[in-house]
Amino acid sequence: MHITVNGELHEIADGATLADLVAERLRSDKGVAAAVDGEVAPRGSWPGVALRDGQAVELLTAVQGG
Amino acid sequence: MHITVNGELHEIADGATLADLVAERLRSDKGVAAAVDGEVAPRGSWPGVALRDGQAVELLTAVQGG
Amino acid sequence: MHITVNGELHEIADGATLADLVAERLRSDKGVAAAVDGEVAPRGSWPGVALRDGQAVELLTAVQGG
Amino acid sequence: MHITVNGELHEIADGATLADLVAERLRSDKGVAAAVDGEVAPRGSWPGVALRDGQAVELLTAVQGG
Amino acid sequence: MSDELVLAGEKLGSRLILGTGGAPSLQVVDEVIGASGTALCTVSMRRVDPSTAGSILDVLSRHGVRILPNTAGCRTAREAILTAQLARDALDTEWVKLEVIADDDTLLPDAIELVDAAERLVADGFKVFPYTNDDPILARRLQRVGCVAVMPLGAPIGSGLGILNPHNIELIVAEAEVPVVLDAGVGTASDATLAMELGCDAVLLASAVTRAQDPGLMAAAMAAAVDAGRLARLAGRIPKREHAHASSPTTGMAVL
Amino acid sequence: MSDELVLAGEKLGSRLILGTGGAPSLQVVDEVIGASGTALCTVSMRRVDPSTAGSILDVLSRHGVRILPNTAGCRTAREAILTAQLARDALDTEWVKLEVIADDDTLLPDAIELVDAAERLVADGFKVFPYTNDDPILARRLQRVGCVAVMPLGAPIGSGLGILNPHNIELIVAEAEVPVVLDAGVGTASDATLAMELGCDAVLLASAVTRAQDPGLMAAAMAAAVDAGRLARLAGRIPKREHAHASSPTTGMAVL
Amino acid sequence: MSDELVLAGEKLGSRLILGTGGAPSLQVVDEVIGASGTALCTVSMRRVDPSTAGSILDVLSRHGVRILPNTAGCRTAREAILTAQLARDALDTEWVKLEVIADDDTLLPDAIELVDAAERLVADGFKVFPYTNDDPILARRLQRVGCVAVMPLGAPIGSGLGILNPHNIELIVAEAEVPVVLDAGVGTASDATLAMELGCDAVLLASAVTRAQDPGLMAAAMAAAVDAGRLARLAGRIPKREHAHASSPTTGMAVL
Amino acid sequence: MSDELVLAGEKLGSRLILGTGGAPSLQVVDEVIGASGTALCTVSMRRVDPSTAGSILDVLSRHGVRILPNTAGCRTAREAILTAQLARDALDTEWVKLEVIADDDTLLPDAIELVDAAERLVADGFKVFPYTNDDPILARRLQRVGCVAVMPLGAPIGSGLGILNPHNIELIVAEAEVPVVLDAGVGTASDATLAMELGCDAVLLASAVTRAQDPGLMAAAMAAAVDAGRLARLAGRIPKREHAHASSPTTGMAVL
Repeated sequence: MHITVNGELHEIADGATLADLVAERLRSDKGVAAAVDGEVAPRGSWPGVALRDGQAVELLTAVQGG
Repeated sequence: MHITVNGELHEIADGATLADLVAERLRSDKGVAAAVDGEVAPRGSWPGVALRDGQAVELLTAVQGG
Repeated sequence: MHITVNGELHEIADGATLADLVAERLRSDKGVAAAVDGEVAPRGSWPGVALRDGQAVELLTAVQGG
Repeated sequence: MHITVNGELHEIADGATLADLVAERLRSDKGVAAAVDGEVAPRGSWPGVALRDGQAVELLTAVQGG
Repeated sequence: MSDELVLAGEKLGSRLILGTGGAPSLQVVDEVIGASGTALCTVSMRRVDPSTAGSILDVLSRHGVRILPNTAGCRTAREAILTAQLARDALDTEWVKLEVIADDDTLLPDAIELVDAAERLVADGFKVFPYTNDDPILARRLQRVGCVAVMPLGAPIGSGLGILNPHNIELIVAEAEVPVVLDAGVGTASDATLAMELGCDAVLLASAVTRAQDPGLMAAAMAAAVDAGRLARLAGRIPKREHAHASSPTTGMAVL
Repeated sequence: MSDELVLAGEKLGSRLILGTGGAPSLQVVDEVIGASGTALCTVSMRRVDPSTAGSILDVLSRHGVRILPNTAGCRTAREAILTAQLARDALDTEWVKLEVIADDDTLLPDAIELVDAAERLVADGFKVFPYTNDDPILARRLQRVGCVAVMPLGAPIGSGLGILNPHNIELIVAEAEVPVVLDAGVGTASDATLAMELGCDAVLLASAVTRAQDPGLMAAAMAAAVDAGRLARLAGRIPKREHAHASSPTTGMAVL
Repeated sequence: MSDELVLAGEKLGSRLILGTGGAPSLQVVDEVIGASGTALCTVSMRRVDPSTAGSILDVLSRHGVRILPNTAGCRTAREAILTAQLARDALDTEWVKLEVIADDDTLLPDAIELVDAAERLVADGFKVFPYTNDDPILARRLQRVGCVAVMPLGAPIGSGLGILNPHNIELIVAEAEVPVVLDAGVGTASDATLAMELGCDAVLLASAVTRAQDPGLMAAAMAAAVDAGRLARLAGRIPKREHAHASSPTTGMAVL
Repeated sequence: MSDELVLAGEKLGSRLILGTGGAPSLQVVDEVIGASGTALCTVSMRRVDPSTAGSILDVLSRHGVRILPNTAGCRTAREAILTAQLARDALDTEWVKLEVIADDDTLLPDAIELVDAAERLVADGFKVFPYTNDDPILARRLQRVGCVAVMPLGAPIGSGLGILNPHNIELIVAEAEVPVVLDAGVGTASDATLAMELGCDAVLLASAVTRAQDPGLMAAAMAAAVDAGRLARLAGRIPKREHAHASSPTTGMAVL
C-alpha cells in the first residue's frame, strides 16, 4: 500500500504498523513523535497502529530552533 | 409605582410611558437616549413603552469626553 | 605686470588700481569685497589702491550657503 | 608668630620650619603635601623651609573623591 | 494641492480630531475647537443630569463639527455595543469611537473584547473607529472585521508620554488599508508632528490640549503641528547620515 | 499675542532662519524662501565667478529678507575674521554667522578658535551669531564675550539626526541671556518643533529643506513646525505621567 | 545571596535562556551553551531527516540543560496545540514555548489565537511559556488562563532592535504574578542588561548570540549582561537627576 | 584571550575605574573596591583633618589598587595645576585625573581652561587623564597636547542620566589614539555596558555605586556590566533590521 510520510509518497507492506514504518525509516526512534492524519499517535501506541493505504504520517523530532 | 431612573428610585403614576417619564424628568429630550432593563429603547418608541413597577431606566446624553 | 586674482595669474597694465582690476574683471562690483595680500581693501579705497607686480588679490561675493 | 594653616590662624614659635609645623599638627605626615603662600613646598624641603609671620600654609592629603 | 482627510467616505477639513474631555468648562471647549480648526470631536455618553446648564452638543453644532461618540469606560463588548447603540439613537450618527478597556488604571484596550465588539458593531451597520494598542496584528484584525479606521495609541491615555514605539506605528501604517489615527499619548506638539511624519492620517488628542496651561494656545499649536507633520511626510525628508554633509560650498574658498 | 523674535535689536517676522546652501538652483531658493516665510537667510562668501548668471542677493532682496553672511569653511580665527570683514564690506551688514570648524569631515566647531574669533569680532563692532556645539559652558563663554545670540547644533551639519542631546539644549536655554538658535542637525519637522519646545528662540536650517525631495513643501512644513513648537512652549504642556489619566468622565456611567 | 530563577517549580542555575536556532552548526551550539552557562534551551519540532548526522538532543543532554520545545511557525491554535503534544511525546516534557504567529514577515504573535491555544494547553496539563507581544493586558490574560510565565517581546524576532517600549515591559513586570521573560529583540548585551533592570526574571535570546560574528564571545557577553542587570535591579540604582551632584567633597578645598 | 587595559603604559586588571566619593564610610569603600574588582581608584586632595580616623590610602593599599588623584573642585588651570603638583608630591604618582569645572551647579568642564591646564601638566611630566565633555574636537585637542587618555562624560556628574549622546562618544572612539574612558553620568549597569559597546576602553564611575541602595551589589553589577559590554564589542553584534528574521527553521514544517 502507499502512504504519505513527511509529505512524500512511500510504499510499505500491507498490514504494516506505525512501529514498522518507523523501524524501516529511521535508525532510531529516539526523540521522535508521530501524527497520523493530523492526530497525535503516542509513541507507546505505535505497535498497535495499523496503517491504511493513503494515510498521511508525520514523523517529527527536535532540531535547532529559536 | 416605583422605577429606578439612572440609579435612583423614582415614583411615577401607574401606566406611565417612557415618554411620560422623560417629559416629567427633563426639560428637553434632545440628544437623549434610553435603555430599559438593559435594552435600548429607540426614541421613536417611547410613547408606546409602558413602564412597569421595578424596572430600571437609563437616560443618557452626550457629555464632554474622550 | 602680473598679479594673482582668485588664485589665477592675471596680466594687467602697470599702475593699475584695484578699481581698474575690478572694472576689467567684473560686470558689476555690487556685493563684491576685495582682499590684497591677505588684508581687506575696503570698497571705498579701491581707486586709491595701486596694485604691484606679484600681489595676490581675492575678489569675493555672496553665494548660496549654510 | 602667627601663620594661617588651612584657613585658621595658628601661633607657632619664631623660627619654626614647615617640618616643625607638620610635626606639631599631625600624627603623621604620610600622604601629606604642603603649599606655602600658593606655592608647592616639596616634602623633602620642609626642614629647610623657615616660616615667616603672616604666611598661609595649606596642608593637604587624599580623601574619598570621585 | 488637495490633501483632504477622508473618513468613512466623509471629507474632513482637518487632520486633527479633538477629544472634548478634560476641559474645565464648555467655554474652554468652545475656545479650543475654534483655535484647533478641528472638524471632528469626540463625546462620551453619560446619565442625563437635569441640573447642568448648556450642552456640549450646542457647542459642537455652533462650530459645525462632526460628532464622534465614544464608548469610554466600557469594559466588555456587551457594554460597548449597548453604549454605541444608545449614542446612535441619541446623536443620530453611525460613527463610534470604540473603546473597550481592561481596567481603570491603565485604560488600555482589551484586544479580545475589542475585536468581538468591533465585529458585531460593523454587522449592526456602525462605522467603527477602534481605539487600539499598537500591535500591528490587532490593527490588521480590526481592519479585517470591517473597521473604517484604526486608532492605535502612542502611549497610555492622558500620560503625555508621546509615541513610545514608533516602530509599531510604522508597521501599522505600512500595511493599513484604512486611515490610521494616532490616538492617546500625545503630550505636546512635536508628538503630533512625529505621528504624522510616521504616516498617520490624523491625530486624536484631548488632554494635551484641554489640560494644557493655556488650552487655546495649545490647540493652535496642535493644528500647526499636524500640518507640519503632514507636509513633512509629503515632502520627503532627507536621509539620516552618520556623518556631516556641508551645506555651504566647499569650492571657491578664498586664500586669506 | 505679540511674540516677535528680536535679534541684535531687530524685530524679525519669523522664527525660522533659512540657510540657502544645498538648493539645486536659485529658483528653488526663491521657492523655499517664499514657502518658509523666513525673514533672515544665510549666505557664504566665495570667489567671484564672472560666468554665473543671477545672484543670490537679488533673490533675497526681492523677498526683503535680511542677510546673515557666514564664515563657513574657515578653520582658524584669523580666516573667519577676515571673511567676516569682507562680508561686512561687501554686504554692508555687521551681522555674521561665525563658523570656525575643526575639519571638513565632522564640520564641528573648534571651541578655542571660536571663542577667540568671537571676542575679536565683537571688539570690531560685529553682531556675532556663533555656530557652536551643545556645550553649555562654551555657550556661556560666547555670551560673556558679547555674542548677540548662541547657535548650538542639534547634530552635525547636514546629518539630519535631529537633536542628539536635548538635555544640553535645555541647559543652554535655562541660563541664556541672549536668543538661542538651534543650528544644524534638523532633519524633519518634528526636530524643529522639539527645538522650540525646548525653549529655543529660533531654528536655523538649510539641508532639511533644500535637499528634501520637495523643498517647497518641506519649507512650508518647517514654517508650521516652528510655529507649533513656539506655541506649545508658550501654552505649557501637560506633565508626563507614568500612568494613564482618563479624559472621559468616570462618573455618570450607565448600568447596562 | 541565593537568587535562583524558578520556572514552573523548577530551579534553574541561569537567568539566560538560549534559543539554539541560527547557529551554523551543532559545534557552535555546543560552544555557545558552554559559554553562556544557560540551563534551558529551546528547540523546534521538524520533520525527521534521516540524512542528518548528530542531534541537538545529544548536545543538550551532554550539557545537562533542560529542553523547552517551541511551536515556531504555527499560525493557528490548532497547529500549535498539535505541535506541543508531539513535542511532549517526543521529548517527554510538559514544558512548551507557545508561539502562534500571524505571518512569516513580522513573526508577531496573534493575540487571539495565542490566548485560545494557551488556555487549551493548560487544560491539557502543559506548562505554557507564551511568546507574546508587549501588551500588558494580553500578558494579564495569559496569566489568568494559567501560563507559568509570560514572555513579551522587546522587538521583532531577529531584529536586534532591543527593547522598543520599556514602559510596557515595566507595566507587565509591575503586575506579574509569574516570571516575566524578555523574549525576542535583544541585539547586544546592553539590551539584556536593560531587560533585567526593568525587572524581568530572565532573558530568552537566540540570534543575538548564534548570529554574532563570534557566537562564543557573545554568549559569554550575554551571561555577564544578564548577571549585571539582575544585580543592578537588586542593588537599587540611584535616581536620575536633571542636575549634577558632586561625588568629590565640596568642603576642605585648599585656597591656592 | 588576553584583553588587558593599558593606561599610560601600565597594565590594569579591570576596565572599571572606581571613584571613591559618595560612599558613607571607608567600610563601604572597602566593600565596593572588593566587589568591583577595580584596579584603579580616584581620590581628591583636601585639607588635612587631624580628627579623622583611618585613611582612604590604607584602604586602597590594602587592595593593591592604583591611585588616580583628581583635581575636583578646581575652576582654573592654575588651581588644577597646583593641586596636581601637591597630589604628586603627597602620593608619589604622576597620574592625575584633570578636572577643571566651570561652576558648582553643572560641574561641567571648561574647555579652554582644561586644554591650558592639560598642556602645562604634560610639559611638567604628568600623565594626564582629562575629564572632558563629549565634544569630539576637544577630545582631539586633548590628545594632541599629550594626554594619555580622554575621559568624556556621558551625562553630568552624579546625574545618573547615562549616555545622553552616544553619537559623540562613537565619534571620539573612532578617531582616538589613546584609551577612551567614559567618565560621569552612569546611573545603572546597562549604561556601563553601552559605554563599552560604543567602544570605550574603560568606564569611570562613583555615585552609581557608592550611592546605590546596596553599594556592594551595585559594584558587582558594574563589574559584570563592563565585562559584558567589552565582550559584546569584541564579539561583533548582529545588525539592526527593520524587519523580523526567523530563528527557527522555516523548512521541515509538518502538515498537521
